[in-house]
Amino acid sequence: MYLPDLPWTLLLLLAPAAAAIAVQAAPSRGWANGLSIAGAAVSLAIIFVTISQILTLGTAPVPSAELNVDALSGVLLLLLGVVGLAAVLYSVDYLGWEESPHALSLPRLRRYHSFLLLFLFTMFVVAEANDLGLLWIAMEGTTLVSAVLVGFYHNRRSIEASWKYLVICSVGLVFALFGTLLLYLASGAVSGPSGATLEWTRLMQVAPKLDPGLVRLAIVFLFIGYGTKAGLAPMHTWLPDAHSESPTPVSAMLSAGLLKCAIFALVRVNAITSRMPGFTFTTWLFLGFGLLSVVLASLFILVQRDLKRLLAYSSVEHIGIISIGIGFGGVLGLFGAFYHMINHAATKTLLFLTGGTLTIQAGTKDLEEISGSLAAVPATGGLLLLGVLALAGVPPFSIFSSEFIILTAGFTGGFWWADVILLFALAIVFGGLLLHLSRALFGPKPRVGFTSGFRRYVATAVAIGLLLPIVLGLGVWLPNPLSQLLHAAVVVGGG
Amino acid sequence: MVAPGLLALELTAAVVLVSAWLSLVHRRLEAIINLYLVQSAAVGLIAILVAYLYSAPDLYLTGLLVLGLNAIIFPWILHRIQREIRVPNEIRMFVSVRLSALAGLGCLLLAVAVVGPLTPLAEIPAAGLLPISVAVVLMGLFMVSTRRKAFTQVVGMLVMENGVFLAGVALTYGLGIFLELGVAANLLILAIVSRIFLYRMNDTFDTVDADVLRSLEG
Amino acid sequence: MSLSSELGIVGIIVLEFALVLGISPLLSGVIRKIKSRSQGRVGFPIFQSYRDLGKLFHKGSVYAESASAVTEWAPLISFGALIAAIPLVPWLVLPSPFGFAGDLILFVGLLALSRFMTALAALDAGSTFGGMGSTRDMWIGALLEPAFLLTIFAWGAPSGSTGASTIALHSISLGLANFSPPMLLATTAFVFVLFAETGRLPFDNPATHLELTMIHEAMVLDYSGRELLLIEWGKAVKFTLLTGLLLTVLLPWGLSLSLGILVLLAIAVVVAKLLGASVIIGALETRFAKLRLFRVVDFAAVATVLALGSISLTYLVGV
Amino acid sequence: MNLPPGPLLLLGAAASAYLIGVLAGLLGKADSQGTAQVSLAFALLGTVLGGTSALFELLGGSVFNWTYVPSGFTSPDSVMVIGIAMDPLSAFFVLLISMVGFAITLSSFGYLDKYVHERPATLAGFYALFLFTLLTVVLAGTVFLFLIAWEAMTIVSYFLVVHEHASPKVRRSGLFYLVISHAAGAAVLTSLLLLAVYSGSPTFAGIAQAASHLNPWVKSLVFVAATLGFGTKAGLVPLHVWLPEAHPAAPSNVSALMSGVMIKVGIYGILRVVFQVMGGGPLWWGVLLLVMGATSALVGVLNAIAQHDIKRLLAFHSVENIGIIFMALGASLIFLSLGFPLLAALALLAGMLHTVNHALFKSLLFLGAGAVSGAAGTRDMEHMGGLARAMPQTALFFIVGAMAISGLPPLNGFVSEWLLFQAFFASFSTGSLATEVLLTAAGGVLALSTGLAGYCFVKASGAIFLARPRSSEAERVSSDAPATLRSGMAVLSILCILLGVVPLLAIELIGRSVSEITNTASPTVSLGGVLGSLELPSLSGNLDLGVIALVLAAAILVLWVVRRTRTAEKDRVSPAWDCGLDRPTSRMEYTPSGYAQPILRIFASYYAPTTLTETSPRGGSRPGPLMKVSRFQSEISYPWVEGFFDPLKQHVMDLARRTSRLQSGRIHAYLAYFVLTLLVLLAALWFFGGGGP
Repeated sequence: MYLPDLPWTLLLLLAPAAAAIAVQAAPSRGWANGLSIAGAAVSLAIIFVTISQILTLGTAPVPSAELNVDALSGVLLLLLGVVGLAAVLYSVDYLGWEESPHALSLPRLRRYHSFLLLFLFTMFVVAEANDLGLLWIAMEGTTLVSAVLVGFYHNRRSIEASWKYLVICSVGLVFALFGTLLLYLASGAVSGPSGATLEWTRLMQVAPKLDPGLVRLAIVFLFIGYGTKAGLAPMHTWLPDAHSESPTPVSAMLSAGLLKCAIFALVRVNAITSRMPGFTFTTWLFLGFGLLSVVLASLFILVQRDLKRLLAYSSVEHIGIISIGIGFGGVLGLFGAFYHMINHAATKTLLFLTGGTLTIQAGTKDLEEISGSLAAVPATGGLLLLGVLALAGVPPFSIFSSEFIILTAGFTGGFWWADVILLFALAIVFGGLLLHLSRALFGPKPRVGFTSGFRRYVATAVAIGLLLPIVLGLGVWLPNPLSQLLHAAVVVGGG
Repeated sequence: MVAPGLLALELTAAVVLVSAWLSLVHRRLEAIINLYLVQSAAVGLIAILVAYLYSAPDLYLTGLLVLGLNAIIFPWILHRIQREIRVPNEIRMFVSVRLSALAGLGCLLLAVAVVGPLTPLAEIPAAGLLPISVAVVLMGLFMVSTRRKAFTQVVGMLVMENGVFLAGVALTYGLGIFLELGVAANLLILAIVSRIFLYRMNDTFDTVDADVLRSLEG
Repeated sequence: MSLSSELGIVGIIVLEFALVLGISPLLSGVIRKIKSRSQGRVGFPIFQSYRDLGKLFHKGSVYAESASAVTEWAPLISFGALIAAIPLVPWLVLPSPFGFAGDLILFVGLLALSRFMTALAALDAGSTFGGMGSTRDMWIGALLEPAFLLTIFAWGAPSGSTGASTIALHSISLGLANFSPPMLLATTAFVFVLFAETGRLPFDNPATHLELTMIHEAMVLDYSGRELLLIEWGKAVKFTLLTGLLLTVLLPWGLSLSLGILVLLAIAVVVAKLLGASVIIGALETRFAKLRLFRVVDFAAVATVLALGSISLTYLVGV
Repeated sequence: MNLPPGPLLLLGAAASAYLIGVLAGLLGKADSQGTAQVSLAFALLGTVLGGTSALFELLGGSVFNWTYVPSGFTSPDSVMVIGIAMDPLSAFFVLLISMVGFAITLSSFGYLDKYVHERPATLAGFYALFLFTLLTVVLAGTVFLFLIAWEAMTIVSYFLVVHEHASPKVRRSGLFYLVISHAAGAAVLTSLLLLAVYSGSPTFAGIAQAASHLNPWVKSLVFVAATLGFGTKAGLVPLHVWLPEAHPAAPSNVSALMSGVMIKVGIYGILRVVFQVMGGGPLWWGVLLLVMGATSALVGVLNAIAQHDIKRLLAFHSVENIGIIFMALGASLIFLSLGFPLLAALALLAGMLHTVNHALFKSLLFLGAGAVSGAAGTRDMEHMGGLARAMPQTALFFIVGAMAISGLPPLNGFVSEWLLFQAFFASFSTGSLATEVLLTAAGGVLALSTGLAGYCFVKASGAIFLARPRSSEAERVSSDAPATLRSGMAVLSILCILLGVVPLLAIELIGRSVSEITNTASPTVSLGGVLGSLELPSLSGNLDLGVIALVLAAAILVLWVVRRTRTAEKDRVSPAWDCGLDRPTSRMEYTPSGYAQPILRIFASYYAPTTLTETSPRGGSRPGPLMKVSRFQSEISYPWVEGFFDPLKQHVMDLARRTSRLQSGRIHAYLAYFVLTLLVLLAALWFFGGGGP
C-alpha cells in the first residue's frame, strides 16, 4: 500500500490537540460533536497508517529521540484509537444533544470535548514516549486532564471522586518519578554521570550491566507509582470512585485506555529488567500484584450493587490478569497479556456503553432496583448480556482466548499454583457478575420504570459496531496484521 | 573532590530533612507553609551548589526554577488559598505529635537501611543525600496519609516532590532541562487544579477536611 | 444336536414347568398343615389349596371403579415372570437344559419384576390398605436385595460362576466338603431372604388379615376371580422357586446328569426334597413370632453381613 | 485435507441443519409456533444425519481427524488449535446424542405446541443450539475446541433452564447451575490444559501418544481436576447439587436432554481423558471413582424417594444412575491397574452400556413427566393420581421407563446392571482381598440402589397414574398427550425393550471403543441363542434375555387367553372394597409421602428429618365440637447443600463483605495502603538481597 511520506507519528499527536483547540470555536452542538468525532476518527486512521509502518519498518519514523513508536506502542495506540473513537461517539449521544438526560450547555460541551481530546492526546504521548521522563510527564498529564473530566458534574459525589483520584494518583506518580530518577541514576552508574540516560532504547542497551540492587529499589517505586495509575490492588482505591462518578464515556476511556497506559509503562520497565541476567524481582511483583488484584476484585465484585462500580472492579480484575500474564512472561505470557489488553479494552468499552444506556433507561445505577431489562429493552439488555458473558471469559469471545493463552503460559512456566488461584478467582468473578446481572436482565417486564432510552442513538450504534467485531470475532480469528503486531510487540517487550 | 563543598551540600540537605521533620510535628498551618518555603529554598540552593561544585551548568537553571516555583510561587498560592477559603490554622491529624516525630525517625532509619547497601553509589560524591531524599519522600507520604485537611495533603505531596528533586539534583545532576521544565509545568498545573478543587470542595462541603469525603465506599 | 435330543430337552422343560407349577399349591398346603398341627389344630387338608384355586378359576372378577388396565395386566406379568424364572434353576437335569438363558442374577431380576408388578397393581384400586401393603412389600424387598445378590456371589465364588447349574455341579464335585463354613453362612443368609421374600413369619403372617401386621394380604384385598387365582398361585410358585434353588445349591444330589430314564428318578427325589424342605420350613416358622415391622431392617442387615462374611471366608479358604 | 467423505459430509450436513434450525428459531418471531416447528424440524433432520454419520463410522471403522489453526494464532500458542476427530468413542456418543435427541425432538413438537406458553421459537432455537454444542463437545479433537464447546454447552443450557425466567425460583436455580458449572469448567480447563502443556500437543490423539511419558504427579493432578470437572457435569455426589435444581426448572424436553444426554457428556469427558488419553492410572483412581459412584448411587436414590416433585425425583435418579456408571468406571480402572484388561473391558462395557440405557429411559421418563405435569398443571405428585385413564399411552410408556430404570428384566436397564454385577463378581479372580471385598460391597450397593429405585418408581407410577385423582386439576385431565409427544416416548420405549431383548445391538457398537481403550478383544460376546446371547468367556456367565422375553411373552399370552375364557360369573365393576369401608375417596389413598415414609424412617440417620406437629385449639379451620385440626409437617435435611454448599457460599460472601470494608471511603486509609505496600516491598527487597544487610 502506498503511503505518503509524512511525519505520521507527529501528526498523530497533532490531530487530537488541534481538534481540542478547534472545538473551542465550535458555533453549535453539532459542530462541537462533529469536530470531536473528526479528531478521534482521524487519529484512528493515522494509527492504522502508523501500524502499517511499524509492520514494514519495525518502528515508525519519529522526529526526535524522545519518541519511539515500536510494535508495543502500536498495540497501545490501536486500542486507544478504537476506545477513543467509541467514547467520543458515545459522548455525542450521552451528553451532546439537548434531549439527552445528561445534556450540557454549549460552552460546557465544548470544554468537555476539549478535555476528552486532550486526554486522548496525553495518552498518545504515553504510547509514543521513548524518554521515561517524557512518559512520566504524559502520565501525570493524563491524571490532570482526566481529573477535570471525572469531576465534570460538580456535584458532591463527583468532587469527592475527583479529589481522591487526584491525590492518590499524584502521590503515586511522585513515587513513579522517584523510581524513574533511580533508574536514571542506575544508568549513570554504568557509563558515568554524563552517560546517564532515560531513553528507553538506550536503557535497553545498557540493561545487562545495570546494578540489580539499585534497579530493584527503582522498581519498587515504579510499581507503586504506575501501579496506582494502572489500578493494581491495593493502590486501586481511586478507581471505583472515579469510574462511577464520571460521565460514562469518560469511565470507558479510563477503564479501557488509561489503565493500559500505566501497564504499558510497566511493560517498558519489564523489558529493561528482563535483559538483566537472573533478575526475577519484576516477575514476582507482576505476579504478586496481579494475583492480589484479581482476588480482591473478585470479592468486591461479589457484593457490588452499583453497575458502574461493578465494571470498575472488573477492570481491577482484568488489569490483574494482564499483570499475571506479563509475570508469567515468555512468548505466551506476553502475547496473552497484550492480546488481553486489546480484548479487555473493547469489551469493557462495550459494557460501559450498554451499561450506561441501561442506567439511563432504568433511571438508576443500583442493580438491585433494575429487573426485567431483557424484556423491557431487548436491544440494550441483549448487548449487555453478551458483553457480560464476554467479560466473564465465556468462549468463544475474545477474552476467553486471551485468558486461555495466559493460563497456558502459566502452566508452561511452571506457575500452576498461580493458575489455580487465578481460575478460582475467575470463577468467583463469574458468579458475581452473573449474580448481579441475571437479576437485572431476567425476570418479567416491569410495569413501570423504563424510559424508552435515547432519542438519538446513531452514534452509539456506530460505536458498538466498531467494538463488537473485536469482542466477538477476535477470539477465534486474529487478523494477520494484528497477529504480526502482537508478535512483534512480544519481541519488543520480551527484552 | 572539595571536602568543604560537600560539607555545605550535606548541611543544606540536613536543612531539607529537618524542615520536613518539623513540618511533621508542627501544629500550625502557616508555619508548615513557611517550613515548605525553607525546604524548597534549600533544595534550590543545593541545585546551585551542585552546579558549581560539579560543573553542571544546566543545574543553575534548575536551581532558579526550584527557587522560583517551589520557594516563591507555591507558598504564595498556598497562603492565598488559606486566606481566601479561611482554612483554620490548626492542623488536624490522625496521629499524635509524639507519634509523628517517631514516624519521622522511622522514615529516616528505613531510608538508611534501604539505601545504605547499594554498592554503585559509592562512586557518586553526593551519595549521602540519597537516604535523606528517600526519607523526605517517606515523610511527605506520611503527611499526606495522616493529615485530615485536603489542604495539608497538598502540602504533603509537595514535600514528596521536594524529596524527589533533592535526589534529582544531587545525585544525577538533573534530568535535562527539557524534562525538568515539563515536570515543573506539571507541578504548576497540579497546584492550579488542586486549588480549583479545594475551592469547589469548600463551596460544596463548607470545609476542606478530606475526611468528610466518605460517601463513596464499598 | 439330534432331533431326539432336542425333543428330549423340550420334554424336560415342559416337565419342569409342570412339576413346579403343579407341586406349588401342595407345598403351601403342607406348610399350613404343619403349622396347624403344631398349634394343636387339625387344619385344612393338604390338597385344599388346589380346591381354592379351582374355585377362584370359576369366579368372575370384581374391578374397582378407580382401577385401570394395570389391575388386569399386572397379575399376568407377575405370574409370567415367575414362570420365566423356573427354567433358570436345574430341577431335574444337570446342567439345566435351559441354562444358556441366564443365571441367578436374572433369577433375582425376574422375582423383582414379579414383585414390582404386584406392588404396582396394589395401588390401582386406590384403597388405603393396598398402598400400605405395597410400600411394605417394596421396601422389604429392596432392603433384602443386597443380601440376595451377595448370597449368590457367595455361592458362585467357588465355582466362578453365577449360573445355577455350574454352582450345583461344583457342589456335587465337592461332595461332603460342600458343607463348608462359607456355604453355611451363605445358606443362613439365604434362608432369611427366603422367609422375607415369601412373606412368612417372622416377616409377614400369611394367615392374618389384621391390617396392622399384614403385608402381602393387604395388597390383594381388592382382587378377586382369576386375578386373585394368579396372585395366590404365584405366591406358592415363588416359594417353590426359592426352596428349589436352596436345595439345588445345598443338596444337588439326586439330579440326573443325563437325559435318560434317570430323569424319572430325579422327579421323585425332587418332590421328596421339596416336601421335606416344606416340612422343615413350616416347623421353623412355628418357632417365630411376628416381628415388629421395622425390626426387619435388622434382619436384612444381618443377612447382608452374613453373605459378605461368607464371601470373605471363601477367599481365605481359597478358591 | 485428506478426508473420507462419507461420515464427514454427513456430519457437515447435520451441522448445517442444526445451525439453520438455530437461526430460524432465534431470528424468527419468538412467539410463533410455526417458526418453532421449522426450527425443530431442522434439529430433527440434524439428529438423523448425525446419527447416520456415526453409524457409518462405527460400522465402517474409519477414523478421521481434521485440524485447523485459526488465523493469527500460529507460532507461540500452539494450544489454540481447532480440530474435530471422530474415533469409535466419539462416534458412539454422537450416535447416543442423535438417537436420544431424535426421540426428544420428536416429542418437542407436541410439548412446545401444547405446554409451552412463552416464546416457543426462542426455546426451539436454543434447543437446536444445545444439541449442536453437545455434538461439538464429543467431536472436538483438540483441547481448545473442546473447552469452547464445553463452555458453550453450559451457557446454552443455562439459557434453556431459565427459559421461564419470570419465576424467581427458576432464575435462582439457573444461576446456581451456571455458577457451579462454570467452576467445574475451570477444573476441566485445568485438567485439559495440563495435559496439553505437559505433553506438548494440542490434539487428544497427540496427547494420548505422549501420555505414557507424563510425570505421574501431573497425571494425578489431571485426574483429580477431571474428576471434579466432569464429575460435576455428570452429577457425582457431592458435586451434584446443581442437578436437582436445574433439571426441574427447565422445560421438560430440555430436562430430558439435560438428564438424558448432557450429563453423559461428563461421562464422555472421563472416558476420553482418564481412559482413552491417559490409559488408566494407579489403583487409588479407581477406588476413588468407585467410592464416589457408590455414594452417588445411594444418595441419589434415597433423596429421590423423598421427593414430591416428579422432575426433582427424576433428577435425583440421574444422580443414582450416574453413580452406577461411575462404579463401573471405577471398577474398570481398578482392574486396569491390577492388570486384568479383560475384566476392565467388561466393567467398562457395563458402564458404557448403562450410559446408553440411562439416556434412553431417563429421557423417556422426563418426557412422560413433562406430559403429565403439563396436563395436570403441577409437578407435585401429591396432586396427581388416576391419570392412567385419561392418558393410557403415556402411562404405558412411563411404566416401561420405570421398569427399565428399576433394572427389571427383560428391559435394557437390567442388561447393563447384569454386566456390572458380573464384573463385580469377577473380583474373585483378582487375588486381592481388599479389591474383592470392595467390589463385592459395591455389588451390594448396586443391588440396594436398584431395589430402592424399584420402590421409588412404584411410588411414582402409582402416585401419578393409579387410583383416584387427588386434585381438581388432575380430575379435569381428559385427553392424552399430543401425538408427537407420545411418538417420541414410543420410540424410546421401543428402544428400551429392544436393547433389553437384543443387547448385542448396542454392545457391538460399544465394543470397538472398549477394546480400543483397554487393548483387548471385546470382553463378551458370542452370537448364539435365539436373538444373540451374552456370554462372558472369562466367567462362564451368560444371559439370553431374548429367550426369557419369549418365555415371558408366551406365558403372558397363554395366561391372557385362559383368563379370557368364559366364567360362570360375569366380571363387574364396583367401588373399591377396602375392607368394607364405604366408598373410599381420594383423601384415603396412600399419598406419595405416605408411601415413602417407611424408608424415611429407616434411613432417618441420613435424612435427619425435622417434624412439626401442630394441633390447633378447637374451632380451627373446620370447627366441630369434637374435632381438632391437626397439621403435620416434615422436612428432611439435605446435608450436601446445607452442610457444604450453603456454608461455603456464606463464608465467601462474609469474606467479600468484610473485604469490601477495605474500600471505606476514607482517603487516609487508602494512603495508608501505600505506606503498607511500600513497607512490604522494601521488606521484599531484603528478601531478594538487594537492599538489606
